[in-house]
Amino acid sequence: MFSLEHITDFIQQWLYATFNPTMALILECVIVMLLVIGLFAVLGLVLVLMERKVAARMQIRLGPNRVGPKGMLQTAADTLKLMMKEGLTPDGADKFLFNLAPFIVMIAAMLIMAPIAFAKGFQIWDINIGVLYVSAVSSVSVIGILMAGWASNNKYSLLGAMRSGAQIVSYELSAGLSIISIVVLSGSLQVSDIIASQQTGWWLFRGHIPAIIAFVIFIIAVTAETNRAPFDLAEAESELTAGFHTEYSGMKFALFFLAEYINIFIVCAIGATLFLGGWMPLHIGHWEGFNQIMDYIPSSLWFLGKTFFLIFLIMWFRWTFPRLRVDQLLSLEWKYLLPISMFNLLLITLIAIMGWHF
Amino acid sequence: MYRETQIIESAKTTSPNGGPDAVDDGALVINVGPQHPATHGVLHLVITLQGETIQKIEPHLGYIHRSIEKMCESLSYRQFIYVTSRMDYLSAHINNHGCALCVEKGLQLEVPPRAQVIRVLMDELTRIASHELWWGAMAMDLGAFTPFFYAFRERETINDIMEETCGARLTMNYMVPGGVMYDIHPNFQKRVKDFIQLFTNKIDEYDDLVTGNIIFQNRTQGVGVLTAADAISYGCTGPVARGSGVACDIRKLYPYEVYNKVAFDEIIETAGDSYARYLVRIKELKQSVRIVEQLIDNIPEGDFQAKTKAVLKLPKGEFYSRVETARGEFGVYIVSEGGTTPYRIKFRSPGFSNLSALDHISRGCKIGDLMAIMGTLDLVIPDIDR
Amino acid sequence: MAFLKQYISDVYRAVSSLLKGMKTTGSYFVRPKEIITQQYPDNRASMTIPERFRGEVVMTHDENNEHACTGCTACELACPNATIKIVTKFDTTPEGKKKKALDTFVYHLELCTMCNLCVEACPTSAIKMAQSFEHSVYDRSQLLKKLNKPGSKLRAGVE
Amino acid sequence: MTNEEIKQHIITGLPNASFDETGEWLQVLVPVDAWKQFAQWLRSDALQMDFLFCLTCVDWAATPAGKALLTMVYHFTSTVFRHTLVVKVKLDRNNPEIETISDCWRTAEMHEREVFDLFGVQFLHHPDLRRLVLTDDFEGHPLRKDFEDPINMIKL
Repeated sequence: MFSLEHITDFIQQWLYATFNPTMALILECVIVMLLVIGLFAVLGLVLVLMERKVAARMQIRLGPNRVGPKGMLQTAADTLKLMMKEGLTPDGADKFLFNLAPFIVMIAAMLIMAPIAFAKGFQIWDINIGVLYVSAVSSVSVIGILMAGWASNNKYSLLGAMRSGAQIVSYELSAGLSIISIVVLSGSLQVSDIIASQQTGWWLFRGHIPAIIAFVIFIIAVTAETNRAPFDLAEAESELTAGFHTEYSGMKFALFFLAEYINIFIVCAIGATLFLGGWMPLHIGHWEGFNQIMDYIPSSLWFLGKTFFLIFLIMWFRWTFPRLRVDQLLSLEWKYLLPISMFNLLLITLIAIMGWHF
Repeated sequence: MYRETQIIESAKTTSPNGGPDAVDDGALVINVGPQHPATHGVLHLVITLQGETIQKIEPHLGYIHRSIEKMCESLSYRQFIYVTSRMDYLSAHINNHGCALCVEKGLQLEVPPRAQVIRVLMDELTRIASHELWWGAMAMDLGAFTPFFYAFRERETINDIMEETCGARLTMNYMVPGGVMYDIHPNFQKRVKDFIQLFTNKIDEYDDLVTGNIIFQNRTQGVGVLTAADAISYGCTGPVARGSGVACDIRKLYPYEVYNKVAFDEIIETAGDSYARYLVRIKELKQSVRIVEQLIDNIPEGDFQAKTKAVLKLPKGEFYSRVETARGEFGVYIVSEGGTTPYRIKFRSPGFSNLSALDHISRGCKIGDLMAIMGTLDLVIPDIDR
Repeated sequence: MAFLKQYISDVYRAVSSLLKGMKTTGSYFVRPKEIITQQYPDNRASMTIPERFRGEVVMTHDENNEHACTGCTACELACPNATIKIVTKFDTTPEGKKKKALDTFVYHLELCTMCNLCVEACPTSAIKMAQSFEHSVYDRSQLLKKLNKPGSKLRAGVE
Repeated sequence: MTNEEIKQHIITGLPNASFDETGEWLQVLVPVDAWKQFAQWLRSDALQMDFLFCLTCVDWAATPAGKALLTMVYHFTSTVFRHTLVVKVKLDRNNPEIETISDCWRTAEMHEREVFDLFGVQFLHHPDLRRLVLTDDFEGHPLRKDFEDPINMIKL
């Protein structure tokens, strides 16, 4: 059967057979870099188009339908436009930080790609502290946002950046606690191990109600962490015009925009990995026939399907809910999500120790 | 022209009421508007913030001031009515109605019953359309985009009905002194009934989507509280005052046309916060539907316009008429010297008075609350600037 | 305990209200029939404009290139914005009498607010409102129009 | 309260007020120096005129009788008794000065700024008397009858 694992293995063997080990490693790095950048570009285009189409369908309109068949090339045209635009730097801005900020946000998003398993055996770096690495690196992007807000020399940007700082730092906690609950269940920080532990069933179904609660909290927390509505206070266009990226234009704005969507993809990929079994097909108990049919679907499709389902969920939130106020946002975290997830973690630990899970 | 730095300096140094609310040094002064997504027009607010908390709001008006009152001094009594559509463009019909009433009061003209009923029907349809737009825009201010499209779907139906009968979608100029410009379109009754049927189903959807939403309730409840005494002192009218428990519906207090013959309730909420103002408008939608339902099958036969002279001349004197627009009490004050044009005309616009309460009710709120407050004040900027 | 009960009921109420909202938008997502977008200008052919729609002032001419405008300037007086300017001339009737007649009906579309007062004022129904609405041009001078067609004259019998 | 009762109340407080009953509502003409006291009395005492729904000014310069006359017109109503009263105060057109009432009715603050802007009436002791709708460096007061703007005003 067609598998990405065979292709990557073949390439690696060929590289090490043809070149010396250092050269092979460098070449591998270059290939990975190109792949990641290509993936970024494609993801950006697809996700923005998806967002616009989903929004349009919910808002009883058609959405982009002029450029290309059914408007498929709309985002490509938009990207072209953004690249052609002049990137203005406002007077009085801290030019170095102003220009650096979008790259920091972007690089942070790129780094989290490393431990994600896109398909069976298709993973850039199967580090043994994968989950820890993800939650550590994902909090770096807040530095970029703060930097952008501060360097813009704009009060709206500053307010947006400060909100974003408070928000991301708070929601890291409950996102981390929900991740830990899966780590407790699977007993490993390594992404491949976590996926392997879901061979017989996904943690969402195996961990009883506490796992479902952890999943819900995880989704809420990552929606907040990626600054998506209803937690888009950092941008809050009706309050702060565009928040931290008010002053950005052209390609630098495009980088922020792209990073937002890449972040959504990444957090949904992590959610899919932890709770929905990553590339693992859906297996139900002893229904051998059913399980075999499921196995025929390629693992990469399983992974993408789960991820895009979560992305759709987050988009659905955005186009339904009003925005929270900044103090309500924080009280939601500290008064509701954090206590619940701590208590939930206790329950999950109990389940894991007693082996009550399926 | 205004220079931003000057405004900021003036905001720092002058404290209108002196004493305790003088602005301190750590304050952040930001300009909301005149180009801002939440001000829905060219309203310019200079906001003094302490962190995210609002200390003071100073409205700067005039970006769309056209001196309509001066213009009207050189227009005849037939001509000046159309100008008022450009003030509160969302309730253009009702503005025109107020002007027509004032001229009729001066001429002591009896409006035929058919015209009266048509006028009231149009007023209520306009009110529904205006509240629809407000509902969508208010939800959008609070970050929910989808309601805007649902609201516009229904509003578009009203606009189509208007277009068919009045010939225009927004600035209809359908009211003339003595009646209406032409008779209703043959399809009018059927289309309005279809609309009513469609609309009553949709109101529940609005409740599911926005009214009952926990985030929305938290954003509006207890935000921007206006007490009844303040509402009266600030001259607030319409849903803003009724949300504070002040009975001020002109349709009930000083009924004009056939409002004393139809059954409807004046909606009064007592909480005085943004949520109360929101509820008043949502419930008013149902009351407007009720009025339309009562009248749509009972349009009396007869003339749609009284016979008037070609050139209208008001006798020497002063005339004041008021109507209830979607935003509150709209007053027209005409001073006539007996000529063909008004000597002095003053439009008492509801938005102007409602805006003056903004500073008072939003002090101490968060900047996010300002959007909820402005949304429920339902400001239309051309109405304020005139 | 009462506190915990309150806490849980708060959470339940919040979640259920959010789910209700998601149900509404979700139901529209799966019903593409509800889409109301009008694809203007693609649908130009199928578009119907109500006959009362006020797009611009036109003067009606019959097949003999005759109009009903006597040049009485009632519309010019009725117009609030000085949109209409009537230029008159003196025709000589067959009886040899001089008679005032329309020379040029100047119409400034760029000043017009489509208030319909001129049409109401016209004693001979010579002008009416047309349903055209695509008025945008690149030069403002193109909006200055002459409404009576070249060579047209007053229809016989209209006073 | 009927017009007669209102009249009685006013005459006891202000003997030199003159009345006009030709319009829809009772009108009372108050001298400018007695205005502030009268306004405070209106707001709080027997009449309870708590709702100021219209505040404006009329320039009489275009009439033969009023070459040097501005009239402030206040429309009051009472939300308690539902009676309406129109108060007029005559001002000298060349030096119009009147006491503010923005401390009695909060809505007057914005309305007085508007009248100051468009008519040039000086409201004494107003907390923040600046131009409202026009720019700070605007010259003249547009709603006065002798205001001329050859560029922006088109005479029909």
